[in-house]
Amino acid sequence: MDFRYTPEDEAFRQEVRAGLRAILPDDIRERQRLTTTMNSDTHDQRVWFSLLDDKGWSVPAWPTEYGGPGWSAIQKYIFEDEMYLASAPEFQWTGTHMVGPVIYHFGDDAQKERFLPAIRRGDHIWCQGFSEPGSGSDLASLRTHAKLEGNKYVVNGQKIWTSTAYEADWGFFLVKTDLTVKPQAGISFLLIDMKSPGITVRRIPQINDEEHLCEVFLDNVEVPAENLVGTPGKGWTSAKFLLEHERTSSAFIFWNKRELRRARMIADDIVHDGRPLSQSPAFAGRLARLEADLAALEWSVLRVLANESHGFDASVASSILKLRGSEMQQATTEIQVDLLATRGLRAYVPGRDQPAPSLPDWPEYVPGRTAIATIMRAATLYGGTKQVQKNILAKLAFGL
Amino acid sequence: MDFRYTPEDEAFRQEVRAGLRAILPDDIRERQRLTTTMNSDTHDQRVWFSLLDDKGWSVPAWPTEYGGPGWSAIQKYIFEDEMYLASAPEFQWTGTHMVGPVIYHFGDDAQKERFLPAIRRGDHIWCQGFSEPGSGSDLASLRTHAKLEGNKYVVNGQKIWTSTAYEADWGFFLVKTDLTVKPQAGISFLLIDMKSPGITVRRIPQINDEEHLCEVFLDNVEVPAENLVGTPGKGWTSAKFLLEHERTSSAFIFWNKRELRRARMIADDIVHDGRPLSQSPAFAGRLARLEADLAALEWSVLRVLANESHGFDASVASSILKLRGSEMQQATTEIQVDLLATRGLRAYVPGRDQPAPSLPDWPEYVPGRTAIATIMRAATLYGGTKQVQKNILAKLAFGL
Amino acid sequence: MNFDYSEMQQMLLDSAERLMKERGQVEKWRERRHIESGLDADGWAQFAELGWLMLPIPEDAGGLDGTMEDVALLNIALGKGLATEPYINSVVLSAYILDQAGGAHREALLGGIASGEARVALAHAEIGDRYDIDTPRATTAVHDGNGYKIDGAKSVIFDAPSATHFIVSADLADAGTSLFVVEAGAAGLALESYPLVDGTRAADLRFGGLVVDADALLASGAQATDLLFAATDRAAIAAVAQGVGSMEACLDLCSAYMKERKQFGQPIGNFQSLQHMIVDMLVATHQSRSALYGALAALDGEAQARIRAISAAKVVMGEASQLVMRHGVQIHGGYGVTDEYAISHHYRRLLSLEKAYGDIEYHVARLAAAHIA
Amino acid sequence: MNFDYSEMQQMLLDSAERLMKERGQVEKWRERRHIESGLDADGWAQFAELGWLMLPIPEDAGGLDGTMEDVALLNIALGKGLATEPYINSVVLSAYILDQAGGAHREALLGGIASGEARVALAHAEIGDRYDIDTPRATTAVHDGNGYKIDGAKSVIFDAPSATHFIVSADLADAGTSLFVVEAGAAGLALESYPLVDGTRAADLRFGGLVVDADALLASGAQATDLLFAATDRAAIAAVAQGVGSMEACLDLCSAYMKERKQFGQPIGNFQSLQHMIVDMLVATHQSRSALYGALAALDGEAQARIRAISAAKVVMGEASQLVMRHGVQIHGGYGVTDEYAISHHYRRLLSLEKAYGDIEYHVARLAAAHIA
Repeated sequence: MDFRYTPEDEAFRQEVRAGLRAILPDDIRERQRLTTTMNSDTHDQRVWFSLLDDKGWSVPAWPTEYGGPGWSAIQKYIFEDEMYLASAPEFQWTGTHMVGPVIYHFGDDAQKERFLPAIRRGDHIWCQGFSEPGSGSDLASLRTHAKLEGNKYVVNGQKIWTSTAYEADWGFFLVKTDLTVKPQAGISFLLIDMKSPGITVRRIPQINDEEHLCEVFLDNVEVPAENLVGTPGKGWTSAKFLLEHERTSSAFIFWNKRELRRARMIADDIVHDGRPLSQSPAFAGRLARLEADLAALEWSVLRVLANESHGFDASVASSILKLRGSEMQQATTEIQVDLLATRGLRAYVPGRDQPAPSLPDWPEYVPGRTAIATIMRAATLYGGTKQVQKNILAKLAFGL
Repeated sequence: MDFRYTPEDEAFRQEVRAGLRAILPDDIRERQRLTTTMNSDTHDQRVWFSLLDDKGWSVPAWPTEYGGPGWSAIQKYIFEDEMYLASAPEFQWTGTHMVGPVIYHFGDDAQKERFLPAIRRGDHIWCQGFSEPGSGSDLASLRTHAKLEGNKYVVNGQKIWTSTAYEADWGFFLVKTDLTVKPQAGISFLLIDMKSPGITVRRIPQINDEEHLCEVFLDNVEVPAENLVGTPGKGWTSAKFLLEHERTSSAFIFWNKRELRRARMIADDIVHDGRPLSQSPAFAGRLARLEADLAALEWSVLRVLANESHGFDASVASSILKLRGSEMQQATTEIQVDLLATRGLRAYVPGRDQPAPSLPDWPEYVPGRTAIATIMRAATLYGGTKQVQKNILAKLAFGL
Repeated sequence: MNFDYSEMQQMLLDSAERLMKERGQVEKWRERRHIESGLDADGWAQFAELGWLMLPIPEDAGGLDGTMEDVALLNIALGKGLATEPYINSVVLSAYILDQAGGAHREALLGGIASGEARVALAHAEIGDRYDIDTPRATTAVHDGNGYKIDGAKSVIFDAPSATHFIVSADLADAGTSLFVVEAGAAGLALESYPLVDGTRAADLRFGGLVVDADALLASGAQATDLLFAATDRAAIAAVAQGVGSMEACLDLCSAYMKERKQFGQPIGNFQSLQHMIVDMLVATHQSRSALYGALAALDGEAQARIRAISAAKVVMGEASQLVMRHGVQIHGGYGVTDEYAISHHYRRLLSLEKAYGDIEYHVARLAAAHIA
Repeated sequence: MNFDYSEMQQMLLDSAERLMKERGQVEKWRERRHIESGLDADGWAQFAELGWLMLPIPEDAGGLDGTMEDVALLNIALGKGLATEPYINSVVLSAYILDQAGGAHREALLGGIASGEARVALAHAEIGDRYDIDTPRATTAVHDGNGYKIDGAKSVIFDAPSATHFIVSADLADAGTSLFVVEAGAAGLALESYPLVDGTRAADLRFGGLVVDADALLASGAQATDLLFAATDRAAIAAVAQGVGSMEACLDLCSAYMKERKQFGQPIGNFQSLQHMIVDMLVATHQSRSALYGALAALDGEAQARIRAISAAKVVMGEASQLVMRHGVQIHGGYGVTDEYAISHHYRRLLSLEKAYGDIEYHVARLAAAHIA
């Protein structure tokens, strides 16, 4: 047991820090620093990915044969930590963390050549088509159907909660290709060009005035059969791989650390009764507790990354990350709203051209805080609600 | 709508206050004020009941024909409030609040004459024999059996969680008198002299070093048939009546107010960093929140007492009292433990002859705080666990 | 002690429930919030017609002289129906100040409020405030001829865009904090308006050499701050009432959704975890209504008891609202975070009600301080 | 970064789990706690035999020179087995002070601790303290011939009844807080002993003209308080470790009970509400172990980071322990509040561990203050 970073780790951190500082454009960094939306600006993401790719850093988790840098788990951790510290745009996960790994793990050579470089360079923005109106936490009840006709599938159905669908180039979909077998068996994993005729995207107005979530209607959409990844009817395996492959990302540890830093910054900035709110006992106590909880979460992440071996079930540990990570996303942003008091009630239509507030008591950090905190309620909903996660944990950990 | 006490209410309060002050013996009051156990001293209870009965105040909730004073609901509320403020011994509920009302509601004249005056005077301490080892929250699965042989029942079985059984004069028991019908239908309500041959009482050592809870073993206990209250096989009705009859007592509102007063007194008394803990922000905040919660609970009690009529379901409201009341019993005593820091870890074998601590930093309020806070975990267990209560409420309030 | 509704209260409630049911539908609410001033003129006229705007106004000023109990009951209904009209600010808070302060404007303005023609917003909060009431104001008033000249700025003034008048607090040399009536269109007053998350509107105000007559002065010094405290307490009670109504609506929404929505082949209402969540919501909501009654009982009593009861109610409602709105969305799954489901609008309204007239932290601190004082 | 056990750690753990399994049975525990001094001599001899008492002692003083990671692992096992021996106070806390302070007693006392003959308890806390470390002591020491004379009192000194020696803090004129070694049987020292809820023993100490030699002085002033801070931090880490072990045991107890206990015709483990409760316990326990690792990582690092990490771990463990012990009893129903079920003993032990070496409030405040400093 040794819980310290090695000197090599520390040197790597310095190298990454300097490298990121050198290539991150100022305007992109500033937009990210002042973001008022949950997701980074899509244009910035594309630009940033190509810059990262020039350095060979855009897909840290991929095997080297597909362009990954060959870093250790701890190095990848340090890299992501530094990305957030640098205010770099966030990864568009759907490509690098979700469909990419499925393609290099289950795809054929043609699919790998066609899709992986474009993901690595940020050329393609991807969206995920899993959930349907009737099946939120219950994926086995999917109804979207892809019928093989010659060398193409004809897809009909409807997806929901498809983030970014309105500006995505490609989507990966779970579709039923076989209606004759039991629910989970007939599902396939299909890549669909979002510009295909027959696709209609409806942006869903959200609780926080964003419209990032979408409904996707598929009406006789023709998809080349070569776009099916893996074995037909085994899409469930790919989906499970994808959901379980990133064991620590659902902790949102870097995101949470950034938001707690932001909360502390806000608490330092707002002065009342002659002292910053960070020194008022109520907020100082809340911040301290959040820091303690986050320290625990960070070490829970490191335990999984470092492959702790004794009496340790990595599936249980990563389910815990998902649960606590989502709760911390809510807690670290809720305190920001509370710090702002009535100023936090101001509604901003989020977006790139957000006007700056004009009076001196509207500092740059105000816009976006409440919108992001509010949409964070979704953190305990997507990817299986918190209640479903607990059911799973009861079974996994205790056989209940 | 008028939420104020009337001048008559206020006058009644003064009358009760003066009356109690006049009759409550100093030594009994002091023992109650410094109590280190959950239940008041049994001897003090007996004495105090006879004194109260002299004044006609020992059974405020009973109809006047059985010796009740004929007070309104609000007057009864004021009376109990004053009882706690006066540090009077607590009521032995089993007699006055439980079996008494069952007897005057379901019993025959002989039973009324025999038992009610003794309860009113405090001559008889009663215990309750409902739960069994295999049926905690699930009363329908009772197994204790009473077989009618001539003019007596022969009882065999086992009860558990029978508080005070070791010093009770009488017990009221739920027993199966008919094994041929479905579970709830064959249950009868039987009064048993606790000195009957065949009864063995085992005191259960508790988490807080008390031994107040008991197991009662019944081995061919002979009980006169005349001790069965109500219709044979309809004991369930009496039990339900008993459990629902006191709609507000499970809020423990006076108890909770007393314990919050005690917490505040302790917080005022302990000085650290040059100020009483009641002024340290962390404890001041906790005390304020408890006060807010308790104010809400008190008004929830008053709403039930005053028979609020519009859009108001009294069963739902009193289930809420039970839930919140028990949580508040835990919260108001936990803060006392936290206030005491390491001093709260000292174990006292509770009892009447508790030695006073000797050093000046062991004030009289230290003994008993942790013992009582610890046994308070039972508050969300007895009378149906918190989880069972919530199941019931989901059904009652929402039909779920 | 009597918890039942009087005949008048029952009539009030019946009318409120009828109107709110019609107006409170989420589609209508979603349209209404795009009105630039934040005020639906037709709706406000209906409020006037039904007598709601004259409810707490004294009889001698053309009102109904209703009690705070009446006001609270109405506001429960308004909260249930997601009403975002400036009822609390104008009819509860400002009308109370105008009534108590007396003076030249009293009758006309109260009459205007009662008829619906006037809407008065309190412009007290300033940059750097955090629910401050008696800290000195940076906005200044100086004697100017027969009247006063006001300079300064105000921050996050609720309902300002639809207000016809403001009650402006300013520091007046030798007199301390003073309250002035200012017309919305007055020269030297500039508004920067913006929407709030709950669909209401607020504004930042700037005063640049704004001149008012001598009779615009309502109160000064201790009288002014006492009035502000008392009026804000009434507003807090009304906000608690709206919160209770909104939470009661959330219970209905969630109960219905739990019965209708199916997952894993059964209504989600069958799952014990969700049952316990809605029960926790019920308990919190019930306690909030009880705490509201406690606040009403203490309103005219001894000062420390009043402060404690009102802050207790705001704390209980604030904590309850956070639980109810969060559980409410969670029960609705993904639909809960869309603008299309009513629960998300109650979420935003409850967020706002928790923060209005003192948030949880403020009232916890005030309640704690009431023990030290 | 490496989270796996070394060979030595694995051996340590194996031996600990074997012994604790045997000793940790609730019946044995219930007997053990009636020993008047709080110390089971046979058990302590076994601790010595297995080398546990020499684990953190430096090699030159007859120890194994183990790391805090080793100590933490052992303490997890001790917590799991409900060990109430004075391990933390004597072997972790006091041994650290004796080692770092050096001086005449170092070798003998450390050797004694390692062999099991000596048990040293820190006697620092006084009337009116609340985990104070660097506030001036009311207990005084004055020069007396070649040595010192000590007068005063100490309050709630853990493990005092079984201690052979004390490290006593006292105010020494001109030198500030100073630490002295005092033998348990010394003239002028009186103990009032009592049991704690977790079955351990503590005492109040009175010093009436107690005289020690010159070489009893271990450290003074800043050196003394620095030592106290550092040693208490190590004790806090060990307490967190015991808490983690105890909570892990609670999970096992509850999981087994949920499978075995039937209500309403089925194992209570079928009920979703109880499933979610045990999952919450699991999450809290897991986070506590993670926070413990974080504290270990920061122990030898920069001062503010160390304080933050250790206080964070104590806060996370403290909060977790409250949840775990309360849920643990609740899951057990009525049996949970009896002395006969192991869960109730873990309840009391966790209560004690939360309060030892700084409770939640203390560490929240310390963590918050570390940002201001």
